Amino acid sequence: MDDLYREVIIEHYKNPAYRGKLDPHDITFADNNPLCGDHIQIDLRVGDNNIVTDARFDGHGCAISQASADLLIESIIGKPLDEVKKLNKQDVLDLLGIDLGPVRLKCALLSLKVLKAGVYGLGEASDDLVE
Amino acid sequence: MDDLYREVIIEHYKNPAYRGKLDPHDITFADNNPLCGDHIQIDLRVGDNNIVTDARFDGHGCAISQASADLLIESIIGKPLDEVKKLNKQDVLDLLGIDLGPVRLKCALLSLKVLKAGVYGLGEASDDLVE
Amino acid sequence: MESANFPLFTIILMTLNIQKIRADFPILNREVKPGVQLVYLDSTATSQKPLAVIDAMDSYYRNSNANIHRGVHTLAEEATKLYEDAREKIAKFINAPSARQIIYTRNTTESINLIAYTWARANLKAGDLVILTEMEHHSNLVPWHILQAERGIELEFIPVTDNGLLDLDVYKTLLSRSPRLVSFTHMSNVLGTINPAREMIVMAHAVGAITILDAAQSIPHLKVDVQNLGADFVAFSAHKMCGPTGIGALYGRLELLEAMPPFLGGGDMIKEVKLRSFRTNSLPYKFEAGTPAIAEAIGFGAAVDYLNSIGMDNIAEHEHEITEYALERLEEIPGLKLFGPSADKKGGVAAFTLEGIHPHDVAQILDKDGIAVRAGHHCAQPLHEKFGIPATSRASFYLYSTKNEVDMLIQGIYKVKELFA
Amino acid sequence: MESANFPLFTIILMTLNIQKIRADFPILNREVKPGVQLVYLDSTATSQKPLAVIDAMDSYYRNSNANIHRGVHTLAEEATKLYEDAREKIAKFINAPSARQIIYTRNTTESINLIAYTWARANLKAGDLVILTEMEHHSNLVPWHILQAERGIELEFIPVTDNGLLDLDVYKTLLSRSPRLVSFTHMSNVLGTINPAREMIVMAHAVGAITILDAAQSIPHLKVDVQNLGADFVAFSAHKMCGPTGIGALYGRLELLEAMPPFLGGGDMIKEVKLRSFRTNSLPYKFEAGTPAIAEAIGFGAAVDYLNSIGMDNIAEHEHEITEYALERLEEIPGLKLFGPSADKKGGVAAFTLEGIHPHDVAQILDKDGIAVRAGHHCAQPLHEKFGIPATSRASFYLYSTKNEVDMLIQGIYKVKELFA
Ligand SMILES: Cc1ncc(COP(=O)(O)O)c(C=O)c1O
Ligand SMILES: Cc1ncc(COP(=O)(O)O)c(C=O)c1O
Repeated sequence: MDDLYREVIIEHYKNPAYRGKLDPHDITFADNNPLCGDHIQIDLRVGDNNIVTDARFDGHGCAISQASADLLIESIIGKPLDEVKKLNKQDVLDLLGIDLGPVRLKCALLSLKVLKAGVYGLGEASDDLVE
Repeated sequence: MDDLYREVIIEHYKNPAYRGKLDPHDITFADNNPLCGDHIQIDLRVGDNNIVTDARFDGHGCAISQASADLLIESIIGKPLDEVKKLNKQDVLDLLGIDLGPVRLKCALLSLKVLKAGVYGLGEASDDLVE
Repeated sequence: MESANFPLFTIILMTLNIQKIRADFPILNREVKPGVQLVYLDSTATSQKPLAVIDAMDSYYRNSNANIHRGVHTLAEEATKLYEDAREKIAKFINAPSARQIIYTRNTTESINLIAYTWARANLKAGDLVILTEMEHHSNLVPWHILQAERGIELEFIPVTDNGLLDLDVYKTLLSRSPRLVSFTHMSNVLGTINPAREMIVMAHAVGAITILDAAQSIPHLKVDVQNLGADFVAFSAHKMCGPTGIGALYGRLELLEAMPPFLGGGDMIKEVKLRSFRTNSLPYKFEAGTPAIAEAIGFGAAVDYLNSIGMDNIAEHEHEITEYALERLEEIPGLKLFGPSADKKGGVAAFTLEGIHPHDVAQILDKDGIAVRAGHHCAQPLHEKFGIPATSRASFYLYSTKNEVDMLIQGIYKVKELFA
Repeated sequence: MESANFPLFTIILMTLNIQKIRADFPILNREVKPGVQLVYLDSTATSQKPLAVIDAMDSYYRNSNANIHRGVHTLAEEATKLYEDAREKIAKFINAPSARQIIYTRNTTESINLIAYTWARANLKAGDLVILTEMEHHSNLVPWHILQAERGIELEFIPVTDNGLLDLDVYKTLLSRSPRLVSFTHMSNVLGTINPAREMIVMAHAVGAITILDAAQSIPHLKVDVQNLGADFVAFSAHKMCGPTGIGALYGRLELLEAMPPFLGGGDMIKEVKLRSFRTNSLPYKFEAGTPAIAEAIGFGAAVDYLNSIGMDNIAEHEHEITEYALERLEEIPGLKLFGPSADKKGGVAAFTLEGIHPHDVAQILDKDGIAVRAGHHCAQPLHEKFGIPATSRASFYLYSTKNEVDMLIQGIYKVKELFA
């Protein structure tokens, strides 16, 4: 019916492959989208050569935020942290395969923001991380 | 040329009959028009039966404010204070013989405001006095 | 389906009016995308504007634009008169004793902050109790959080019951602790609850507390008489009552406004300025610093004229009818949970959740059919937390809303459910 | 009569443009009374608005009106985009590094007060020195008077010389006393003086002071580059630069804005609100509480587009030419005293007194011929006191002003003199 709600998004939302927590983990970070209360926590394990060996997300929110988190986690496992640091807005939009207005963009990018704030070891997540 | 600047107003402005101070006086009050810096001080002498026996105004400002002060002073000498207390906006406009917009109205009514604040013995002059 | 409270005659009259009313709002003819008509159900966030309001501002800029108060030329006099006439209209609209008691602000939020920065900072000290409620909008929470951090005032909250009403028994208990200030919303922007303002204000005054009424949601929708309510301060926004953005108002009792220190310093709020000191101007100018929102004030006045031309009682009746119908239809939907009291205790707001579907997704999918509802915490995060949810979807109604639009909403919600089934 | 600085070619080009420009401003066609055309010489108080600005707001209300940021429906997204696009335009216009450094306010006055309530209250303590000037507008005096009364900060003033310039020698001496803040106007709204902002800011920074530039009169008329000037804060108003009333802006350096406590509390300025606490949102939202002036921001953006389409350099050149001509003609009038420096050191402002005739009377009598000038202290009472006068008449010019209008002013002044002769 609607390209914003492509089947893949509904599917990742309803049946996420990477929802959960990692204990122990090497990196963890969480943040909200203040506009709607979406919440994402991301846990990472990092192995030799700074490769992401495992990752999970937890939280709640809309289909866009949760599906993009699931897709993002899927895409980073096995990647070096240096590559993760370079991920940007377009990468997430490519994963989702859709175009988004400014408000929903925040939903889509929340997981990337959380991920990058964690990987960079920041105290607070800033919108600049996902420009 | 212009009804706002009737000859009588220009005349009272250029050659006021009641400009000056009274020393001693029974009542004195002064105030500014904050919008334009017009300044009026009024001194009164009050005799038996609360009759205004003499009065003067001093100050500076536009033709409207100064002429209306001169006309007002002229009109109250010999009047009982009770009557002075009852003077209102329309009385001043009648003295001037003109109609005024809201901004210039403040110029015209400054002397009445000062007069009434003095007669009522108020600490501060309020616009309510000249409604 | 019709409410038993309204005789048929009234209903017919009203229905006719609504079509006429809708014609006054150009945006209601808009297609959100080709072939998809706008169904605007977000008036609680901001109302649409009738032509009369748009034209009043347009005409101001085309014919009378000038800075006010200090000018003697024709445009300045016209602008000043239009600006002050609007203030008179607003004063009359809420039955304020005098236009001097209407301070123009940017919005409800600035109105409340103005009180916090002036009256409250001049009067509240560490340990002083301020009573708020759990259903407050952030604009009636954060100013007090800031003051709490700065001053150490104490905050207590009247709880919200499960059915969305204020717990007045707890209020009574809190009042026994001698609060200095009680500040609460007249109508919740989420639950729709219309609080018993008059009763609550009488109770507050009985223990010597000052009261602030957040009337952002009530003044647009109900006849509000500030003298009858007895509130010390009343805050509201033009943009929620058919007026423009960028302007709101604060009503205050004269003695309070006169005793308060000024807020922002600058032009117009002064009687006299020396290099090192100033004297404040008289009311209302004392609180209006700098070039004000002149066109917006004029638009605000036009909005009040417009609402008066329809009649606030008629508006309230119409909204009541729509709301009753909407709640009835929404309740039928499986998995849909409504928040707030029954229609007789609330204004035209229906906030809900749909099981397993995030409110954002609901709003976004409805938008594809042109249906504009809001999703989120609606600037009432603590209230949502209280109910254990991060967000709701919210449909809200105004004088131009129709039952047909409610039907489209219901249909749209069924579509959403299907997509996520 | 023409300035030697402008080759004939430029003059012709400009003259052609001015007729086209005047057609953009509907109010300039207005008759103040039957048969009497408006001659608007009061742009320093507020500028007139081009159709492009009026239409941008009109179109917003007719097509896209919605509350911003929190909405996902089409209108809310459109409104948000329009609102934020305008911020980008404004940022570019003054060469701010990022749109996040542009805070929407109501006007210059609120911009300065915002700094006084946040940065200054967080950073200044009793005895700390703040340097202002004798030519400040009340909006850059009263906020500091309030803070002085509250905190015991110290105020010192850079004097104005007889020819209307700042005495930079005294400034140097004052700087040796380690001020914390230097706040001054870029261009005087009475004298027209354009102060050497860059030089003054460099000097302030050399002693570790923070600087505020009141750019209410400069940004409308000159190309202002905040990075080149180096100012820490810059305040300005839309209504003086072809934009609507009800909106202004504050530019600030990122580190300063980020470290500052919030100002007004409420919706949008928060990241998270609990019952008893909140976290502030990121910039610029941290300082924008409640529903903002959305239509006005959009109008502000349209004003910037409009000014860009004409070119700020062209505007400055045109105004310079008009001002030079006006000063020349005014100086010829017996009994007329001009205030401020010569044309090469000032913007398009001519404040004057006429011997024996009060400025109010001058303005009022000029108005009869449709000529709109302002009379009074122009919110700069201390400056007038310095010159020993309560008020001046002030004619001011903008991109739409013509030499013909100057001629009418001159003719009008002669009429005034006759009436009082
Ligand atoms: C130099 C200067 N500063 C500040 C202001 C105040 O601007 P606003 O009234 O828009 O706040 C003005 C305008 O009157 C001005 O000319
Ligand atoms: C109950 C209530 N209070 C306050 C506000 C704040 O109004 P504004 O954003 O116009 O300042 C709103 C509007 O969102 C509201 O619904």
